[in-house]
Amino acid sequence: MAECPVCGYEFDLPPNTEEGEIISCEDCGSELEVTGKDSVQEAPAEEEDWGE
Amino acid sequence: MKVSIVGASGYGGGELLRLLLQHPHVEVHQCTSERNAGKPVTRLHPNLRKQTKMNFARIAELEEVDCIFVALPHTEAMKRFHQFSVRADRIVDLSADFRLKDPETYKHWYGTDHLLPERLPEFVYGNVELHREEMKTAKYISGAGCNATATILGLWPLFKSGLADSAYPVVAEAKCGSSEGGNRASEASHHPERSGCVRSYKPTGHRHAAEMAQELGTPVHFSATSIEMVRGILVTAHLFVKEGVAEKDIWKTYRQVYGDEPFIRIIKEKQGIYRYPEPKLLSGTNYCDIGFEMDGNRLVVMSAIDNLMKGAAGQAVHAMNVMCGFEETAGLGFAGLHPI
Amino acid sequence: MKVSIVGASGYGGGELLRLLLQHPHVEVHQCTSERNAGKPVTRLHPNLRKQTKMNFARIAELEEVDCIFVALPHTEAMKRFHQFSVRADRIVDLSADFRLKDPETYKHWYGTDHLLPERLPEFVYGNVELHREEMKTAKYISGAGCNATATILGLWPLFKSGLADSAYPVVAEAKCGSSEGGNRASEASHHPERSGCVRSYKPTGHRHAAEMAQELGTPVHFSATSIEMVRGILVTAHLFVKEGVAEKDIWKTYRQVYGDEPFIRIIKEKQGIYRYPEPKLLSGTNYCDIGFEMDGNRLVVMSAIDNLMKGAAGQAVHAMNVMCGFEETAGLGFAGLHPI
Repeated sequence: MAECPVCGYEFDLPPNTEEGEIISCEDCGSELEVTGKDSVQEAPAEEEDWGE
Repeated sequence: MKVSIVGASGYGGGELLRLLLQHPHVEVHQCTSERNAGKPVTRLHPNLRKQTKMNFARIAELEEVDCIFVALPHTEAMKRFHQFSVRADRIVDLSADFRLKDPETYKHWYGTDHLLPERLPEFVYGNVELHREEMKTAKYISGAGCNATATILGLWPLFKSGLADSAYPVVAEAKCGSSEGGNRASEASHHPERSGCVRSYKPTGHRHAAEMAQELGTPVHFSATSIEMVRGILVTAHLFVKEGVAEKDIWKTYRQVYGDEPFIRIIKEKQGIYRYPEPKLLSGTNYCDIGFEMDGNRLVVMSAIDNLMKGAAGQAVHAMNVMCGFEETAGLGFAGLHPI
Repeated sequence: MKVSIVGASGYGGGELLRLLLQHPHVEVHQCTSERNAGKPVTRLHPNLRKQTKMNFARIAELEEVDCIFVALPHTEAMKRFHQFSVRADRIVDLSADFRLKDPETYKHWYGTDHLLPERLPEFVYGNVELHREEMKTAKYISGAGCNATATILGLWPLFKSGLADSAYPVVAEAKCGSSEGGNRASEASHHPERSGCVRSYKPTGHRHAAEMAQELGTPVHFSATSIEMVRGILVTAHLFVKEGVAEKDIWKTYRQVYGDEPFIRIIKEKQGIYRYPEPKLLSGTNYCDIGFEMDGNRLVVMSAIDNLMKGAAGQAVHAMNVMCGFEETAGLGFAGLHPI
């Protein structure tokens, strides 16, 4: 089981995911980079500026 | 199952009628309005044209049904309770008459003695997420206030789990729409005066604060500002969490408490236009969207609802579904519009 | 029945997805968007959060389905027609590519040669009220323009019955919302510039006039003014009727032509707040509301729709229901909100 670093949601990586692949956390939607069999880290997503 | 709506000419009654006319397990038997008796309901609810040919009846003409929804002005449900309880086993009251468990608190906030204090324990407070088990065996439901609902649903998991630090004050500020005032026109709701307002209409002393304290077990310092909006509430709550609580713990708490709730969505995203809860997207839906951000151990929680739906009619139908054993989302599946 | 939506990232595609996700007889197989491939559809359509976990696919990944809805920018459906026709027997195209029967007229209004003129006769123009019989046996439907739909539906009975005096010019003026421009931002749609506008953006030369002439058999002098509104169109049409035609004849004509149409309502009332068609009440519904007033033999006809529903996605689903033999109101039962 992998754990999302942002929200702590635990989930099974889809079977054919490879290292370096970007997936999104089912619960908080953060973009995660697969770093190992059951490990992910937050993918460097540039925060779009709203210009508000 | 047969249901009737008492006080069906107002915005809350009209929204109830819209939902119940399309509810898979329910047939609307009568809709009452003393002022509009004999008139077609579509006169007051033009969106229902071609949906129904019903006319308004009088309360005196009420016939026996399985459930009566009461959407009368405050104190009316209390005064006429007996007229309803003899005609239906189940009652869902949208007013504030039976919300507060303590008659003294009621008197303090509503300036009048409660007429049926002995009935108060029989009414279950209308937030299904907090009172589902009690509702399964209840006969009477009291709909929760709209501002209270938005604030309570946003904060409840943090108090239930003990993450919130109640040593510090909790501040909640609601941005509200004009439909909260109901369909009676007034000087202040006259379009040239109301349009474009950012009106601090209740900086302090809003009655809903009493319900928030009752349900959260802690006082909430509540203010309401009405803005350019017809439907919708966005509450921004400001509180502190205990030392050492991290963002992950907040996510986990909401997931544990609300995990499979059909009408709660956690909205906290880093991309897209709507990254936090947005009330206009919820118009006509029964959703409460909740988002949050941390700043050290200070927490800001944002919660949005449609005051006429999750804050009134939608919540009432949801509670009826639980009380009568229907699937909870029956009649409440509308997804909301975008763009709107 | 399996369907897919090509070009599902726009407002029209998103509205189609909202309707089809809750359609009783249909399963949405794929949604494509080249720009957003791989992203969750809820990134572009936040109202669908918790309704679907689908991601956008690419057109190249399209699989065979029973019906494909195409919601691409103009000329794209024409260029890619073959990619769709090999993957689905039935196609509903929301663009203008196959609306005009005459390739010369198309070239005049859209400034480019039509790429598949031989296909034009196979497409049925999207107003179900005018083309129901042809749709029952059709494979391809071309969605009608939103302004055209509102104008055509308001005027068609008067021309079909011969009451309208085509010796006089017909003027139609649409008050439009900002969602007509789609979800691409521009200088002119920048909020501080667009908010509160009463903008004469097309006093003459609006493309939809070509469809009006084609369907009504007479030219319509059409102007469009965008106002403070997101969804919705109100068309006010000005024409003359023949000598001796009285108000009763107008009522009779509308009753004869539209009598049992599920999505047409005649709104001409003497009381209540909404006595003539009001577009905001129609947000999210598939209704076209029509009203009129006479002044001697001059007639003013008002017609209102939601440009994203009766003017695009709702009409497309209605046409699919007819084409596939479903009950016409399947997936289109939403009554609209009041107040809103």
